[in-house]
Amino acid sequence: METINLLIWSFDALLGLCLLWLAWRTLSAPDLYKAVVLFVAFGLLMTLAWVRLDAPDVALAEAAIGAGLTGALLLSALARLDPAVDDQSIVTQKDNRPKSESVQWAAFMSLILVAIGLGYSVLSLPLKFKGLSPEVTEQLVNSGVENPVTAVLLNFRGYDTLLEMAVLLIALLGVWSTGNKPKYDKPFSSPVLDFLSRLLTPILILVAAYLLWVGAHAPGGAFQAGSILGAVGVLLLLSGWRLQKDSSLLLIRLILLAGPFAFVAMAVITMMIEGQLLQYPPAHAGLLILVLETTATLSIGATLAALFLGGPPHLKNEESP
Amino acid sequence: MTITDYLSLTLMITGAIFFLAGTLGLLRFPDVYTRLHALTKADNLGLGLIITGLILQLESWTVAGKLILIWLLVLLAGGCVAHLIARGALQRNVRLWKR
Amino acid sequence: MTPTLLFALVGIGLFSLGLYALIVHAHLLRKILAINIMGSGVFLILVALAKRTSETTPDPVPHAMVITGIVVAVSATALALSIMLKLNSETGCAELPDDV
Amino acid sequence: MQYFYIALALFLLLNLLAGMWRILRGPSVTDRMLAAQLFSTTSVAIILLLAQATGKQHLYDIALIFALLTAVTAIAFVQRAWPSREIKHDDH
Repeated sequence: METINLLIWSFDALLGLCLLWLAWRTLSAPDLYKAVVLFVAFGLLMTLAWVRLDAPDVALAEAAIGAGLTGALLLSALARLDPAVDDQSIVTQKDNRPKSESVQWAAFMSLILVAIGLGYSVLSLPLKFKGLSPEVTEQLVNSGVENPVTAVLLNFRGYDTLLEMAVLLIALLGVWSTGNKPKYDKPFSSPVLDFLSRLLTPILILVAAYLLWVGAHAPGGAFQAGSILGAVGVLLLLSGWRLQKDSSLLLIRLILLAGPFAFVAMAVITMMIEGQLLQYPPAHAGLLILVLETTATLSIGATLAALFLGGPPHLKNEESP
Repeated sequence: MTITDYLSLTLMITGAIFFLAGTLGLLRFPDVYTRLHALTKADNLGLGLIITGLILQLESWTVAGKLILIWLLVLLAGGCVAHLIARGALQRNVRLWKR
Repeated sequence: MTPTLLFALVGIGLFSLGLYALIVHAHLLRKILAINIMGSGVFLILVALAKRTSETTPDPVPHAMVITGIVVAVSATALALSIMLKLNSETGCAELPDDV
Repeated sequence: MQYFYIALALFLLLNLLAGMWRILRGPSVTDRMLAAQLFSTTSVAIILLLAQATGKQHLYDIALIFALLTAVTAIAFVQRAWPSREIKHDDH
């Protein structure tokens, strides 16, 4: 038993050191491309940390977003920086204008103080603490689902998720209002890429549906499934997929709005029936949560893909020079 | 320890050796193409061996199916990505290593 | 040292590193990465402290908050990158003017 | 056996740490991307081993998502972020 504990402890310690070291290199590497790749690796290791901390729901979300979205977002933003010198833009995107030395020292010293203060406050917390888990366990039977994290997200603190949908929509509106042109890739750039995206897309959609369904009683749920749908969108955009019809433009906008709209409608209805914002009648809670989660999944997926596109989508034939 | 245990132990250790070989190749080989070759082949085989070792220890066949699915997906994605990277490198005139 | 404490301390380290880089570096992409790393540090502290309940089931409320946080972080990153690209196409550089 | 799973996971983590050297050193952008691919395959193996060691079945889903999505970052690199001519050549 002792050896096992020692092994587990050394795994955790090594993982923690790797995380700190990767973060430090990400923030200090002079080449921005290197910083982005290091950050992607950092995200992968964060998933391992969530696994070690018994947070499988968080690990699923981090895996879907860290592997599918963050890297693609950062890499394509890096490629679009400074298009005037397109060939050399990536390799020479250097960040070599640090602040003056006195500012650096002042920042360093005050940050050491901040870290010591935070460390002291964490170490002074009691090692055993119940938190809110007794309350959650007690009310879980009334929530309509068996996975406590889904119960918290969709039932007990449903207003959090309502506001989250609003935040996603606002972020998207912000991106659209910067007036950047959406970036499309050339289709058919490689038969292998075409094959890969055709094969992965249905599997990914199936896995998203599985995670949405399984979220009621095991790790999974709307956010994880939505992130996977977002990654599907990114994959399709990268392999040169475009909208073909006028009606699909409208459809995309409707899907973007469906999640926030469903949440607000549900909030108003439950307010009228039960007298409380997003308090479901326990008999129908499971079904209502599933409906909300499904619309939320679709909206989150569409929003994340649209965020990656970087501008309001338009049709193939409306190509502006 | 039963025979199955020993067998899966052997498989997993061999898998780990393949992972080590892949990393060594990534660190020691002279150009992009050879590194790509070492990484994709060795790591995917290593993962396959570790997964086979794990399957021998499982009781349920559904989980075994999921593990095989994971391996097939990694193989497929790894192979396609390796092709795309190698093709891109050739198109961009990345030099081939010559002795 | 328990894993809880270990990862909470790592989280503090990540937060401080990120904050330092946010102050010191001028390039906006670097600042965006720094904010993301600060966020990861905060998430790590929250989830590590949630594990204090018992060995089997951690407190689900911080987990739910962190999942929300991860999705908000990625959408905020997308917005920030988009604003950075706009600034870049208007002014040709990706740094904010220093008015100290 | 549990002892062995954790030991193997630790070994793979060390392996990953060695691969990090390639991200840091480069020399070309492609090499860094390759090292990131190494990270994802190794992480899948580590997660599977941890799942077996702790007996938590739902961890397989995380490995499945990794297996499905790691291609996306690499495709983003190939399609967008790759300079049309490599500036830095290999120095061997």
